[in-house]
Amino acid sequence: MSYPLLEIKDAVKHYGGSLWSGQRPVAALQGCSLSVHGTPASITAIAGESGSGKSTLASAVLGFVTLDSGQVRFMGQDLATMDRHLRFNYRRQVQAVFQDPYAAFNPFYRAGHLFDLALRHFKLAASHQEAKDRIADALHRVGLSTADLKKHPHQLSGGQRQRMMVARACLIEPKLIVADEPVSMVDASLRSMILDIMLRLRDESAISFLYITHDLSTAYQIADDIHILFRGTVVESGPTAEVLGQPRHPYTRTLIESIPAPDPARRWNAPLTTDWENEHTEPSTDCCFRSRCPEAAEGCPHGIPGLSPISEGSSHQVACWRANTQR
Amino acid sequence: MSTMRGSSLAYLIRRLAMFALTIWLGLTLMFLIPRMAPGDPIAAMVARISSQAGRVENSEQMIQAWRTRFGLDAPLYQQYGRYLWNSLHFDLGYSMAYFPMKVEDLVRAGMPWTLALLSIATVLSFLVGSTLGALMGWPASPRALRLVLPAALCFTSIPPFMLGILLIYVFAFGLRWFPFAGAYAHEFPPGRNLDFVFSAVHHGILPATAIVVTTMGFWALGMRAMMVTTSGEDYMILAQAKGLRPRRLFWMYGVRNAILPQVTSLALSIGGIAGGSVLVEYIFTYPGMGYLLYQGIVNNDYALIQGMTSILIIGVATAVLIVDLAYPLLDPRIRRGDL
Amino acid sequence: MSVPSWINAKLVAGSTVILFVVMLGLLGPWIWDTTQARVASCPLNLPPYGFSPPNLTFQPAQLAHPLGTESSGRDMLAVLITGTPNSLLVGTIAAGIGIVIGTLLGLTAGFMGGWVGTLIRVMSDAIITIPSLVVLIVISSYVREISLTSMGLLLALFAWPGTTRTVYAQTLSLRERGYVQMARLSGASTLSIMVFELLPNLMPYLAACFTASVSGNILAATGLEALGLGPSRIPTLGMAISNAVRGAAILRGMWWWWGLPIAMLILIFSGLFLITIGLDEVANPRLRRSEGNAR
Amino acid sequence: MNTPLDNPVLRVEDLEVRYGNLAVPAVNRVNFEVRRGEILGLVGESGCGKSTAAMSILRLLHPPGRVTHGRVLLDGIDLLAMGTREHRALCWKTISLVPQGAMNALNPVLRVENQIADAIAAHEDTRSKGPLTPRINELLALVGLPSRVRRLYPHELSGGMRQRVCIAMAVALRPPLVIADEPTSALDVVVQRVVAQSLLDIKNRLGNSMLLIGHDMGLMAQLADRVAIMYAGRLVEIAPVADVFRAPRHPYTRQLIESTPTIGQRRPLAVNEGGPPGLGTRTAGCPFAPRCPHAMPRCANEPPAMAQCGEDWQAACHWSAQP
Repeated sequence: MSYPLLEIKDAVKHYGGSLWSGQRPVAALQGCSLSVHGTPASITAIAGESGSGKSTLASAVLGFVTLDSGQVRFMGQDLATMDRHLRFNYRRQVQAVFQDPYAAFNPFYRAGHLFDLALRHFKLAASHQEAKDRIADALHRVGLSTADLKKHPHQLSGGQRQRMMVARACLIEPKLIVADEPVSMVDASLRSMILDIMLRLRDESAISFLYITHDLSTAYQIADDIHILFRGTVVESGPTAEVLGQPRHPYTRTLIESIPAPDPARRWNAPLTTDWENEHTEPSTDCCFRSRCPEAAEGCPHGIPGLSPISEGSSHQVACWRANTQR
Repeated sequence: MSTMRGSSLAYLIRRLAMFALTIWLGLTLMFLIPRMAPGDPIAAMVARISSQAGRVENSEQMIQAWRTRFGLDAPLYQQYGRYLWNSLHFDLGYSMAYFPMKVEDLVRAGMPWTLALLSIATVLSFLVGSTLGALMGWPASPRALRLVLPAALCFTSIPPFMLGILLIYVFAFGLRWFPFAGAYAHEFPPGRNLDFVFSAVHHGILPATAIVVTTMGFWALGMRAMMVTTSGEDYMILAQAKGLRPRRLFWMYGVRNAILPQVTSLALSIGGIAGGSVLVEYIFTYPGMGYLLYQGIVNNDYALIQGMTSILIIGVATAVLIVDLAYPLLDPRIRRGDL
Repeated sequence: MSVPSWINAKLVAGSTVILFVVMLGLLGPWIWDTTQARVASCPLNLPPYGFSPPNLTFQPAQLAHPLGTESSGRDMLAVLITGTPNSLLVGTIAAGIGIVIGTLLGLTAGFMGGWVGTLIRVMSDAIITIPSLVVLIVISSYVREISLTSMGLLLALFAWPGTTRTVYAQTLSLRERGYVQMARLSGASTLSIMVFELLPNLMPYLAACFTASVSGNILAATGLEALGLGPSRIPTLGMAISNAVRGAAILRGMWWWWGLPIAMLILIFSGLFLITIGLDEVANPRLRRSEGNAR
Repeated sequence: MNTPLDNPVLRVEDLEVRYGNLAVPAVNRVNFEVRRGEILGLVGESGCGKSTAAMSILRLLHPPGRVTHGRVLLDGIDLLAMGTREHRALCWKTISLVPQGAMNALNPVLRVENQIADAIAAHEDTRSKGPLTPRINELLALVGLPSRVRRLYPHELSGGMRQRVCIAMAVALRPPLVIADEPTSALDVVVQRVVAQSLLDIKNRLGNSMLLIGHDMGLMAQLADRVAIMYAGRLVEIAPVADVFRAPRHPYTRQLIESTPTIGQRRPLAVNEGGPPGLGTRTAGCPFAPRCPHAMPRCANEPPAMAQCGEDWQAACHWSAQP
């Protein structure tokens, strides 16, 4: 039996909640499931607004937070049950690129420190020369030169820093890179470049990506599959072109309609009527989107709708009571 | 928003827990450390008192009282329990040097002086220092002001009691403007009359100055740093754009925000200020708790020492608690939110 | 931009002062007879050279005792030379131990979190508010004879919580930085992250904590000594002040007796204070006003 | 007779701003105007000088930044030449600011009502606090917020609500011009739409003009009437938004539009090596030349000037100016 590269099953995570801190627990993930395919390498996008749990998901995959319940499986192996050796191996196979490329550099060291760290701990090179060659090769792939390694992080531009992060991930040659909002802090022209590098790495180096983003349009440009996250659960998922081309969930539709189209001829028409900012943190036994749903009808039954294919055998899935009755 | 009530209750519980913990820790340290030292300090102490007993009439009685108070024959945990119980009930026993006076009576005599000196000096220093610091850190302050003010801070690195010696030398010994010692002139005993009040203020000015001048700079520095930070915040830029009057900008947008960490800092440093004032009272022979403590040390009056310090620890913890409980009044994020 | 950014006028001035004081302690015994710091080794009550006696009961100044002598026949210059390094030593011992313990606890609390973290944090917060000098007075009044080292150890008991607080707060903010996560992704262990990623960035804060702590501990030690609770056989600056106060030096106009040790201490405190605020400015670049922020 | 064209609300003339003693200005001789009732979008990448220009107009530039040349005329009055006191009395009544959608644009220790009241009280004689409450309620209603928001503290509001409070505050005195500096940059896409529509709605109802600073061409297409594109401190193109999107004249504008990803068709991403020159890097010719696909020898030596290239359309490019 073959396993998907990465599989997340019923992930649940709550934060906070103690008398000492006086805070109620906040649910970040509420039974979230998805998978990323590795053969052939793919880019899987996870899209959602802030607070949807997408960053918690990234941290769970990277092992920075432990789930309250549920599993993260890498090639069939549960992350929680991995021993020291397997975990170390997992570290090598799963790398990350973060949102803020500046924070990823320790201000105390030169830019090259990040590369040295990885080489040293993962014992990636047998000799000094080999180490040099590998770094040079990784930098070359993102269009940087080894001279940049000697610079201090603040002497690099935002784009250079982010490309260096990608180069670092390449150097380790992982199977999966978790890219957590990698382009949300860089300018438009550099954004394209980094997305392009991701595509090339997928095709040329067979590296899969878990692309975490709030921006559906960049997801549309590069992702093979997409999962739309809302309040810690997946509300719609499937092939990107299909999900964003024919969205079935009202939330996905609202998201798409809210993207400002770079075309003065297609301006927003009616303003949004629902109150998008009423905060509901209490767990509910109803559809999580109910309070905001522009289409919530009297007809919607109570209870939480499960993720189900829109038609027999389709990989496009949606969690909405009305998905089958509309259109 | 639903977490509001929970968070202020949790804050209250946290602060009360810290209050209890501080007192317990302070008392425990004082109990344990002398007993952990090599040799048997209590036995040595009793011997030392016995050797001096010739001078004191009721020496036997006194030593016995001392032994009973500490229950020296009892197991350590019983001694400890009794010690905590007595301290928390202000049952401080008899003074050995001033027998048959109770330590409680001595505390009652010294407390008002210390309380008045310390609270006035601390509040004054906090307010003046913070204001100076705020002006120093405010970009719109006149340039001259910002250059002159650091000069006022050169006393910051001097300990209060050393400045006290200097002040006595200059203003009491040299210029004879103020008295050397004491809290009031003996011809005006405490009472509700102006003579006494003037005399008390006259005696209090030098010790208070010693504390205020030396601690002021600490507040000024902290406030300056916070003010610099605050003046770069987005809300400050928006407030400037709104065209607010400089005074409102300074107080309600600048100082109002910058003072918050200062209050936390005040709570943390009350203990240090109290410790420093013990020495100031000693230098000025000011008849407060600190001077009494010194008397206890000179006279080997361990009951007095123990009692005084227990009261000082509880008193400081109470002051800290008061400041902590006042903090939410200044910061709506604690009062109503979930910071 | 040729001067490194951490070089700072206050830092330089403070270091110079401290260096001078240390050199005085180190080289002093070679150029001056320090046995004169013992009781009855010199004539009594001489004013410093070049100053006239305050009244008729005093002898005129002598060149042999340029800073004068006090009522027990100690030479003030010898007292300063022998006392200064002792006072510095006590402060440094206490601060050194305090900084090590404080850093370890602060890093642990900040990085591990959990109930261990909470315990460390609560304990340090509680100890910070205890009036340490008062507790120290009690303790040292029980333990009458005390060596310089044990005094340093005793002071260290209260010297760590400040550092713990600072390190904890810094660690909390640094822990979430991308580079800590990057190091973890690079297979670094927790210990190596604390030592190689966090500690270097904490250095300016630790240095500032250290100098502030040396200063605070010298003050506490001097305070105890002034009350007559210090090591009674080893000359320190605090003991000199204590003798002066007990010898009624203020009322007798013998300003050099108390004034010189105080002046020396103020010199030390000022030096350390300058270093501390200099380091603070290095650690918090926002205090460096001139750089401004380009929007 | 005044037509909107010849009587702009704001006219920026030859504005030049420098930071410290850097050789190259952060804002380099920029000219534009904001007309009555329009939204002018000022677009560019981070560091291109758009925010610096806005801050100069508001006189909020912090040292070491300073205006070294030029005039900012509001209804013909030069704001930069005014005395501080005079300017303070005038500022929020004539130009107000909707700040970046950052967390701390509001004073954390003051209630929403007090912060709005502050703006009003600084410019109107309001002795009694009573009559202000209905007015504040009305302002909040204008941006679609319930009146209970009035009594709340900023930390009790979500990002979008905070930003709408800022909008309400900005129009409290009905100024003829509102400057919105990346008003939606920190918000989620749906909330961004709510806030953006609220800005548009306000403008339509109150008839004020707006200078919208941003980097997102999509948002500009949705909101702006005209756009001004900045690159490395210079204005490179200014024209009605429909024209710019149809046929941009400056290669940089084209690149900005093409690098804005959309849903609908996947297209090869416009990849361009290198970024804009850093602050303080002096370039003899067109600053965009190193990245420009159409760069000619002339571009490296001779900086192009803004030139009319259509009705109500200006661009600074040698290539597009060719016959």
